[in-house]
Amino acid sequence: MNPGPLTDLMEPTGVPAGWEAYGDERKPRMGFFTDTSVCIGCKACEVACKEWNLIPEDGRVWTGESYDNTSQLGANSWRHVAFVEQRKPLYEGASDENPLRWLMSSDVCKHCTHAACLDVCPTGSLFRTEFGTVVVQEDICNGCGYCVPACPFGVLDQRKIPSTLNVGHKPDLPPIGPLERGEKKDGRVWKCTLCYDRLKGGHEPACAKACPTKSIQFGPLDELRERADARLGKLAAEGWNAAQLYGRDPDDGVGGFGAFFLLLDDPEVYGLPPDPVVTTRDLPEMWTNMLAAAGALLGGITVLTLLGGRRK
Amino acid sequence: MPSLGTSFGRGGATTFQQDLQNADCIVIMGSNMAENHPVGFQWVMEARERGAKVLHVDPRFTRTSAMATKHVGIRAGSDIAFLGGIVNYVLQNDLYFREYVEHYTNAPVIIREEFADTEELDGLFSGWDPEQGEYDVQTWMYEGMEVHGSAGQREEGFNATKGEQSGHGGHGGGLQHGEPPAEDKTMQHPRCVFQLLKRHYQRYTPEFVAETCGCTVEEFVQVAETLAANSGRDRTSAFVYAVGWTQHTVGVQMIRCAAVVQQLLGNIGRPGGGIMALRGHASIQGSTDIPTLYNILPGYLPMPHTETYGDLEHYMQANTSPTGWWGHFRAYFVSLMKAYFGENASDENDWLFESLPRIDDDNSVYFTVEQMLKGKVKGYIIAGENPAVGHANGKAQRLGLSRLEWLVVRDVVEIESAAFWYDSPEVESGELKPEECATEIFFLPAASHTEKDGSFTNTQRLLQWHWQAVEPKEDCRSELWFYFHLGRLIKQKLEDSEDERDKLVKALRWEYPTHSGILEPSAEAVLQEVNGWEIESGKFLSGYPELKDDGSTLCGCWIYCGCFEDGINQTARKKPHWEQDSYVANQWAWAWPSNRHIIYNRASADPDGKPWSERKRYVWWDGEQGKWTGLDTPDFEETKEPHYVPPDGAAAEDAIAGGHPFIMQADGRSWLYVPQGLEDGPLPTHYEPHESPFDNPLYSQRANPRRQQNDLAEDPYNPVDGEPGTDVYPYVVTTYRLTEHHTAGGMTRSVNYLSELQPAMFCEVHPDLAAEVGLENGGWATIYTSRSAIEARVLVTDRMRPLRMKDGRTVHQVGLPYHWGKRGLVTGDSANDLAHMVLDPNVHIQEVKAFTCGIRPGRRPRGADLPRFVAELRERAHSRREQDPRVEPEEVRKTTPS
Amino acid sequence: MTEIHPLSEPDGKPPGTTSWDRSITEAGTEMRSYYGRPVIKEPVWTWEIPAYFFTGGLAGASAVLSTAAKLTGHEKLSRTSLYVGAAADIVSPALLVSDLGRPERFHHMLRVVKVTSPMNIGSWVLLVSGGASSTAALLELLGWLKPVKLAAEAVSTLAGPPLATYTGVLVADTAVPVWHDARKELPWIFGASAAASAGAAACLFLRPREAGPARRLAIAGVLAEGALMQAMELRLGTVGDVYHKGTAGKLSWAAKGLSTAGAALLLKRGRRSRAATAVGGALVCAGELCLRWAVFKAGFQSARDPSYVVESQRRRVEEQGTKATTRPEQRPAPPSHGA
Amino acid sequence: MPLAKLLESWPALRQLREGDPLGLGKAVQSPRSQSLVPRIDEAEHVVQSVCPYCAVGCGQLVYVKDGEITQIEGDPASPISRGRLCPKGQASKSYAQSPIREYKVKYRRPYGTEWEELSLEDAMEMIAERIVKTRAETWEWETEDGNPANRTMAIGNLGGATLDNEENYLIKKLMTGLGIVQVENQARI
Repeated sequence: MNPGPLTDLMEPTGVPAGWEAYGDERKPRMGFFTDTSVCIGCKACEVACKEWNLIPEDGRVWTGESYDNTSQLGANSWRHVAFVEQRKPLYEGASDENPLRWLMSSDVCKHCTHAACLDVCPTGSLFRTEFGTVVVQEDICNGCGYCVPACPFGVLDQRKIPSTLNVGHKPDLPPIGPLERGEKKDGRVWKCTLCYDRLKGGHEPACAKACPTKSIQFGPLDELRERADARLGKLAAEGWNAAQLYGRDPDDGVGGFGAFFLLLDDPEVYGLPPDPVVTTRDLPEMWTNMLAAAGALLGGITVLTLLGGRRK
Repeated sequence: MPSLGTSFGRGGATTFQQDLQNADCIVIMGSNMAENHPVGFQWVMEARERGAKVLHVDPRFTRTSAMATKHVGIRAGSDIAFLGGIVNYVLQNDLYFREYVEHYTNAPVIIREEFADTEELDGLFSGWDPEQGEYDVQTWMYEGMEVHGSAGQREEGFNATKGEQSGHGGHGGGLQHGEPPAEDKTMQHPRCVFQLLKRHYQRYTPEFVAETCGCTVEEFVQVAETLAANSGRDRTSAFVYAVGWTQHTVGVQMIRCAAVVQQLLGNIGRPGGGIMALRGHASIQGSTDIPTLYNILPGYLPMPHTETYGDLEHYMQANTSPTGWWGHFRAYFVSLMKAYFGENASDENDWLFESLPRIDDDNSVYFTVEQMLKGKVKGYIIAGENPAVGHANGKAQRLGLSRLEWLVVRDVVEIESAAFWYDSPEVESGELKPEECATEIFFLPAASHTEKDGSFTNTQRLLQWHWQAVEPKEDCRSELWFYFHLGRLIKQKLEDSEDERDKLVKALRWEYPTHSGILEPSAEAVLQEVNGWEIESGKFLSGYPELKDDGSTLCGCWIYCGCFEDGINQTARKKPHWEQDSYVANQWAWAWPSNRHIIYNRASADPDGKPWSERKRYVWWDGEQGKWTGLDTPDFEETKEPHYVPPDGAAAEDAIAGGHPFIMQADGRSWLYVPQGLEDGPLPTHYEPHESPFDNPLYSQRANPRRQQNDLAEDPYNPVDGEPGTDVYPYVVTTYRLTEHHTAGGMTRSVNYLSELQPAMFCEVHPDLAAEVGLENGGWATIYTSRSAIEARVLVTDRMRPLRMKDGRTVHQVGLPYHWGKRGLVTGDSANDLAHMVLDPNVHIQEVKAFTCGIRPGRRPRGADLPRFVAELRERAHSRREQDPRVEPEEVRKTTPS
Repeated sequence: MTEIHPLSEPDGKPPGTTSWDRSITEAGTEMRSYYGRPVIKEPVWTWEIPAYFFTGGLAGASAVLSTAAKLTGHEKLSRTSLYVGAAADIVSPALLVSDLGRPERFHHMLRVVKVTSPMNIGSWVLLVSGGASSTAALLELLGWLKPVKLAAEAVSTLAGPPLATYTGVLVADTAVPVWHDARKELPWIFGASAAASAGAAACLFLRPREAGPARRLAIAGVLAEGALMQAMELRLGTVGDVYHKGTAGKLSWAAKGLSTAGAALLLKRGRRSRAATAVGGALVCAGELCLRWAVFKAGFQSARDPSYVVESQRRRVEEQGTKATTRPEQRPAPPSHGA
Repeated sequence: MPLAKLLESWPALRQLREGDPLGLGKAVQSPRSQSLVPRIDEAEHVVQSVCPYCAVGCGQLVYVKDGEITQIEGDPASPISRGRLCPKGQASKSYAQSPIREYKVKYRRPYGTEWEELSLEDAMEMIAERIVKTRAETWEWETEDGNPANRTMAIGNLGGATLDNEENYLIKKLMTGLGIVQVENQARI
């Protein structure tokens, strides 16, 4: 096999593999900058996403985890607003007897520069679009589920309920529950498409459009990165506590996010990995290692058989 | 909104949401804007990004607090103490905007000698009548103000403007010319309003605020300082409030107190200033302008009153102010009668005034529920509202409905108010049995906003037209269709009736063009009638100054006159904001009055008509052109010079001087002190909520003496501070809304995507309270009052801060969203089942933002155990109605004359 | 006083104290997490996958054994392994297809050739080796077209070892700590396990005197795999804890027990007793099945507990300074727009 | 499909032909993905509307196809909302198409234990009758103490805050004509 193309997976080039192939059809790389310092936790993004993409309801479980009843990204929630209550002041050194801040952050697929889900997909259902985003093709996905554990952010998941469940005007449908007998689960894997269809039509993604405070900003990635740097500088000047950009730089483990964030605390506080790495970065090494093992197996068996000598 | 009406002249927000971006400081109080008005909140965020300070003063730490530069936690219901504290701080430290106060407010006006303040009468103002339990406002008047004619008429004149009527300015101002008789420009006279204010609030020190509200002295001072530092010539601050203020027995006075603060700081009528009243419903402003309220006619014209108005002339005299725009009251009224009755209303028959129905002091919705419970109401029509969940004391509401003869419910889904007879807590407990409920019920499916044309008036007085997108399916119909055809059918039935009783309904103009297969009446035709036209020529009117009192014009709502100017639907103007010259965007839809966005905007210029500062220029006098100009439509006669002095005998608007921006007021000024129009006092005073674990630190008069209580067995009250059994209901409870749901839930618990976001009724408590009573996060709690008990999931959170009160007492507050009921995709107990029906005297709004409760772990008792459980606790608490009635301080006073 | 109903458990949520004190993880370690929720998703794979790990390994190794045996004149053994391998090769795709969320779309696996996707490459390998070995077995059975049969055997012999070992890469090429961090050992472990199972499986059908190479293979495989497992756990450190916890713990214990017992039996009595050979073979097969299952389950447990993900990454941040975050001091602050 | 064409469209070959050797992009794009068109571009007409929830007054664009709403989103032209919506406003399509929305008149007779069907026409007729009858039975020309009343206190009307101005106008006009004074709405609450 040709290790050539593999090695460039390891290079933090910041250029998404598979994107150049579009040649002149290639569009500027689009993405999200989610600025959590202005997120009011209204969840408009979650609803806008579901309305546009006709995603089935994700169940009605009250969690007791602040105002978050969505809990995590998954096949039926492509935006998830996290709510974190902390006994910390919003501004550094603010003199407050009992400091308190309420962090809110709208999580989404990161559309990684080096996307594990995309790499491991065996069918080519997951692909890199002309906008540099990563999309699951629902007409191709056969639900093998490989991308699910491959994603370092736990974004993708298999839809275990029927696709149509509680979508739109369907009075006969039951609320989310265990599958009825004979009811067929969708079985495919779903995630944020960065509204691929809307982008093709020249519209901004539904969540970004809805966001009341423009905590979710959509645009060409380079532009967003500049904006983010300026924003971080401003917050630093205003003394915001632990403000930091997450996934902004092309030299991180996934070559930078297509959808990156401004957080007000470390990533793990929001349920995000502090140092995500695209698993396929180590694939060439793994392949070589495997070939060695295979050789050893071949040799080993032969040797062991020979030990007994030829039988007449 | 009488609070804003009496203070400034009009019952609406003084500014518009986009203008919040120009504020240097925004005080959000009595509102959780980020959660309940998220998209409007973008303008607060814009301001914050420009460096404005955002202060959130609220019992809870909400999503708004999370965005604020500072949150100050106060005890629910203690807002006047806090605001009064600011007034005092501003006055004591000379932080007020002297020039503005002197010229634009009634601070210099001298009040009658007979007036006595609460500071003198231990919590009562002069004129308290213990027998009636109400005030005679005579002594509150301006010095030397001529009282309308004889004693007989005096009564007519002066009790005239009440509730929403006064919500639109003190009508019968009683001034015979534009200037108050007695003034002291130096504001030194001991009886001038300025000095009265000083004395009234002198005890509202930072320390008093801290121990009454439960915040720290530092927090309070920081708020006062920041606010004052960001007000004046070159800076402006805005106040934002919502039902966190209105839903109190002193709701109107809370807003009034903010109005006082804003007047002293010179923030009214200026960019980045004002008081932004946030209304909760798409057209709740519209439904008071064109009221579905008992006590007013369109445009805040008072309904005729059983006791007050003998005939048209009395009615006119009582409501026509000789000065200011209420000088044209007759024109407004006559034009409305022409719109209602056409040629049937004429000068000869006094425009049918004699035949109009008369109201009593209170025929409000809670009065009606009382009457239902007493079996006096037979028929009821509910259109797009859900009292069974949304109104205080849900049990009383539902039982009330169950005693009707017939009920019509119009909604998009089958709400609790339609299903109470087979699915309600009362059915569950056996107090209500379907086979014993006589109510005949018609449920009619309604059309949604996408299925009809029409206009909403939003929170900033902006009329916005929405076009129909699709046809309503099957039996779904608009309210326009329902009421039009209902009227048509009724008129048909009464066609041949000779009965005097039917004269008025037969006289109604009821011709509207209809379209489409279902005969939907044309909403635009109705809007045209609202705008009005000249009967002779049929020419559409361009504004209320064109209205005539001789019956030659027709207008369905004078303040909306101009919304169909030139026969063009002005409310349907949709010119994109990026194509408009300023952020005011006055070519988008149409704002009343006369497309003015910041009202009283003449105050954005100094007495000479020059902007107070370049930074805050908005509307100013253009010497060359000899007219007022600026970013917005001037809220002033365009060519009236800044130094215009009314000649003697000048009337109506001509009697208002060029230096007085508040053109609806009889004296053209904003009112720091309200001589008339309010039921419970000319100045806001701190009273405890009806139910409170605390006594009034200022007076032996504990709560608002004028608050409306009732004698219903279904509405018992919890004991209050100092009474036996207070310990049964030791906690303060406050109710509220969440971003994910809408009021009683009919419009959101029916939507999957919203139901899953907030799927269950829950209560918010602090870890200390949780430890105190043994509540666990994620578990269940039972919350109870004398009215009822409900269960809710427990959310333990630091956001419900316990507050340190006077003499070191700690008060815990329980937070309850009130969206849930028994119907819909997600169900739960209703917080309003716990609330009582004690009301604000001016607007008859219930106090659900602050009352008392008990809480314990576990789910509530089921079935018949529930009422038993509630009754047992009530007995233990010696609560009213079971034991001797509580003796209220004001009742004591009845026997001992003050 | 009326009794209030006792506190009832909310849906699957342990009643905590306050919501944010709830970051104690399954691992019992104190760390910051989002309400103790997983950072990455557990695999959605079901029982078919570990079963396939076993059959695939069996098929691959058996093909080699068959050829090697033929070359050394162990005709009976050769034929047995040929049939065993073919059988395993035929079961394998069935297992894989039935695990798919959309089985009818199984052929999409062959839409592309993706070197970045072990599952895709694996599909091609399985196609080749399965096709070859089953062809060979069929022709053997019918005694037709000898040259074609030989060619087919050759192909399956070459495809066998990759088939037996790529599954190690398959699981290692994920974000699951206990899998990804074991990428060095897993292909070897799976290879050894495959060898052991191939030998053991053959033992089931052979008399002691025909089973020599198979027996040796089984014993050697078990020994090798045991050593490799040790090496892996040693290198995994705390991440490897899952092999001593929950289901994975039980399974890996069973795997060791069964395969060791089987190997011992083959070693001591295998030369003489037919029964011992069969029983020993069965025990080893069972052991290998358990081993695959243990690795499979370990992945789930490792993914479920955020501490494994976060702590290993935090350690990396401290040690290697790699990270995904940027603090203000790391960027030139532009002119502040005023506080 | 002839074999040649089939091979033509086989991504495995396109990988080589289309310069996407890893098969991560263009080569594996399905025909559906290539020809994707956003729903809103297929709408027959778009209507400018206003959000029915709170009083902020956000602009909405309602997209319609085959007489059904296919999407509702913010109207960028609005100076108030600038095209943004909150979760409620964003869900107003789901509200208009709620799974539990009622489309038929329901009637419950006195002491009835369940809903019955009723035609809209009959319902309107019956309601009109009830109003006329109750009004006639309970009319008061005067209050107890002899003041003019011209009204009935036995009928009330509740609602208005979510209704259009035009609807409220007809309600107040009709009720005043009928002498029904107990007309109230959410503004009171």
